[in-house]
Amino acid sequence: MALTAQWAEAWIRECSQVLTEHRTALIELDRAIGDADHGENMQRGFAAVVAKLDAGGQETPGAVFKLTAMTLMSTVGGAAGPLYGTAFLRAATALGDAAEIDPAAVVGFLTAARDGVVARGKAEPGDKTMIDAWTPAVEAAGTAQSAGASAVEVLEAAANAAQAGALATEPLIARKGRASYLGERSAGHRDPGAQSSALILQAAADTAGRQQ
Amino acid sequence: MALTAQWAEAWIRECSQVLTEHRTALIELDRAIGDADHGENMQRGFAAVVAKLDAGGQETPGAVFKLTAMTLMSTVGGAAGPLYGTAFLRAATALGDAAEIDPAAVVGFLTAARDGVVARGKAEPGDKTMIDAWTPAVEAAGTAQSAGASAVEVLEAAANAAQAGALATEPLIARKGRASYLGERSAGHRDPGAQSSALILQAAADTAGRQQ
Amino acid sequence: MTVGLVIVSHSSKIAEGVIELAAQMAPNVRIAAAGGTSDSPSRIGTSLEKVQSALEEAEQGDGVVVLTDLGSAVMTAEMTLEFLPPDTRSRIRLPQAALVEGAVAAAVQAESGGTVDEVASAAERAVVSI
Amino acid sequence: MTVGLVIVSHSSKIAEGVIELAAQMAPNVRIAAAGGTSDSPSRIGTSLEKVQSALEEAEQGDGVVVLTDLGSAVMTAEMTLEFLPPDTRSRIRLPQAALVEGAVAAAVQAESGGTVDEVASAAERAVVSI
Ligand SMILES: Nc1ncnc2c1ncn2[C@@H]1O[C@H](COP(=O)(O)OP(=O)(O)O)[C@@H](O)[C@H]1O
Ligand SMILES: Nc1ncnc2c1ncn2[C@@H]1O[C@H](COP(=O)(O)OP(=O)(O)O)[C@@H](O)[C@H]1O
Ligand SMILES: [Mg+2]
Ligand SMILES: [Mg+2]
Ligand SMILES: [Mg+2]
Ligand SMILES: [Mg+2]
Repeated sequence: MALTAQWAEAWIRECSQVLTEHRTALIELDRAIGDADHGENMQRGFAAVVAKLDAGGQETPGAVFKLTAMTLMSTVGGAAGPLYGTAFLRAATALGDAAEIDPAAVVGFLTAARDGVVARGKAEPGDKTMIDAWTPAVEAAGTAQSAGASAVEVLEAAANAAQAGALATEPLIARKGRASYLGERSAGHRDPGAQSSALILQAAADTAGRQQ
Repeated sequence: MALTAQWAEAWIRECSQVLTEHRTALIELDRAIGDADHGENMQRGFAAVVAKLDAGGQETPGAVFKLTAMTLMSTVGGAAGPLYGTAFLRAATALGDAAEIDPAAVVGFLTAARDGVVARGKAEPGDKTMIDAWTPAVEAAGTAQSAGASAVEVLEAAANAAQAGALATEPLIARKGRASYLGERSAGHRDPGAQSSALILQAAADTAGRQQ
Repeated sequence: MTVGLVIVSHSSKIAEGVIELAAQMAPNVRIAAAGGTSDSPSRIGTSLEKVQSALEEAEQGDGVVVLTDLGSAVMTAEMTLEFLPPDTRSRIRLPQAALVEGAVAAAVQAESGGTVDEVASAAERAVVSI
Repeated sequence: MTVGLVIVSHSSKIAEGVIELAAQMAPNVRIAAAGGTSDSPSRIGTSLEKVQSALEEAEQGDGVVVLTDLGSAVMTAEMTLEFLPPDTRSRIRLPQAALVEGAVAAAVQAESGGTVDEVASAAERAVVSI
């Protein structure tokens, strides 16, 4: 079964819930190498999106993602705002006004989202940012899709790779964002944005799985 | 007649009055190449000194100058605070606890004051600052004293040279202080601090003349 | 008319303070604040919405120079520019400058009629205080 | 204990805003404001008195790094240092740094236990925002 606007909306609502549950955990990650607001930023941003979704009117996955993008940009407050905002905006552009998302389109919108984060933040893999979750996620998604996986399976592959990528940020030294102020002392802590990216992609896989 | 603590106090009170009269003029000079507060800064600073002098207790010229220095530093607010503060502090140090100031001591305390402004602000002659009033003043004072002038005559020579120096700042390009933000556009305006320095030295000569 | 300025800071106090400081030397320059998030009470952070309305406030036709504090403010500002029509955007500059020092230098340059490029480069040259 | 910071700005809003911004990343660092003049209402300017009491507030024995906005703030700060006893003064640094950017970098360095020289040079290196 291909993914629809209904799934896209369910995904964003699930993000809001999951990020609320992980609010404190993300704050603690950000306290260690940042300014202790990533959990708050993400919770507020997605809550604002949910409030807009409640008003209805988004007919395509692309429209849901565009609304998500625009709202995150104005409500998150931290670096995650323009970064996730750009990710969802590029995903929306990649999907256009398609009503359904097949496995290739899943890889397409994930790739566009990742490229958006790179364009906005200019981080490279290994800089200890959310890119270190998104890049393996995009690669795993591509591999799964080439092997004939379903849309749900592609998202599951992406989510697993993102979580592994987030864990793998722990030994890294930050070279972008606030954590880079800490230099070598940023090593030994997981990047909060990489972790929230993994949670968001897991929510994508979970909601897609439930709709099947 | 040598100059005493009574003269020193009269001088500072006269400064307060003269700077109040020239408040608007100094503000206008500072509006052209600065932030339009030099008149306000100087008026407030010297009014605060007068309030302290009213409490009494300054037995020597040095003590009057030290009180003046400390009060200006905390009340002027602009660059003129540390600059005139340092000038009067160095003048106080040069005079020690002498009860009277002879012509050589006039040259001595003026030189010390000028050196204090240079030490604090690191301006050179021609940088379009108060130094361009103080330096010719010190030179004229030295020349007059060598020629056998009285204390009053030494102060008059200094005041006249300071006013000429202030006028001569008009074509200069500022290289220190706020006016240096304007670069070449600072030319064509008189430096406010050079003008207030000339007023202050004129007040010194006038009060000394009246006491004779 | 002069080039306008927008001050994007994570802290609304910083944005307001920079404006009071820069305005002293540049009373005729339009300087607009985009400080803090747009929810109320405003948190420490930046907001696309606030940058957008500050840009509108500062623009009088001669262009706007945008000054930012931390990296995420730069990202918010860059994103805002992407939503502008090309001709508006072509009159906006986002120099790499120190916020307070750059804003004062830029304001003085704008006050004396500098172009948007001159104002931006005045900001970039003001790395530490004069 | 950590190295303390003093923020000398002509604007009390800037000084307070820099402190709220820097404190986010450095909750254990003592950061004291010396913003505006000492008369009330406070004007735009600096004051020896305010710098002196901010230095006392920030000093816990490991030294203090003083950050300033415009040149006259530097002069006020330098003057304040001249009145201190030599051993207190030897623990104070006055780096040439961009105010906001330098303060955040310095606060992070102080938070992680940097010496007064390390904190000062972190400020100097932070010429524009990260
Ligand atoms: N230049 C960048 N490129 C990619 N990701 C970045 C960049 N800067 C920051 N991030 C991500 O943003 C996360 C921090 O987000 P958040 O706490 O919301 O922002 P802030 O640092 O402004 O408080 C970091 O953990 C990192 O993953
Ligand atoms: N570095 C310096 N050395 C000598 N004089 C200076 C210096 N900086 C500023 N000044 C003097 O200070 C005057 C401005 O004083 P004021 O308006 O009180 O200060 P601010 O510029 O802080 O508003 C200038 O006109 C100039 O004469
Ligand atoms: Mg954060
Ligand atoms: Mg933040
Ligand atoms: Mg002034
Ligand atoms: Mg001033």
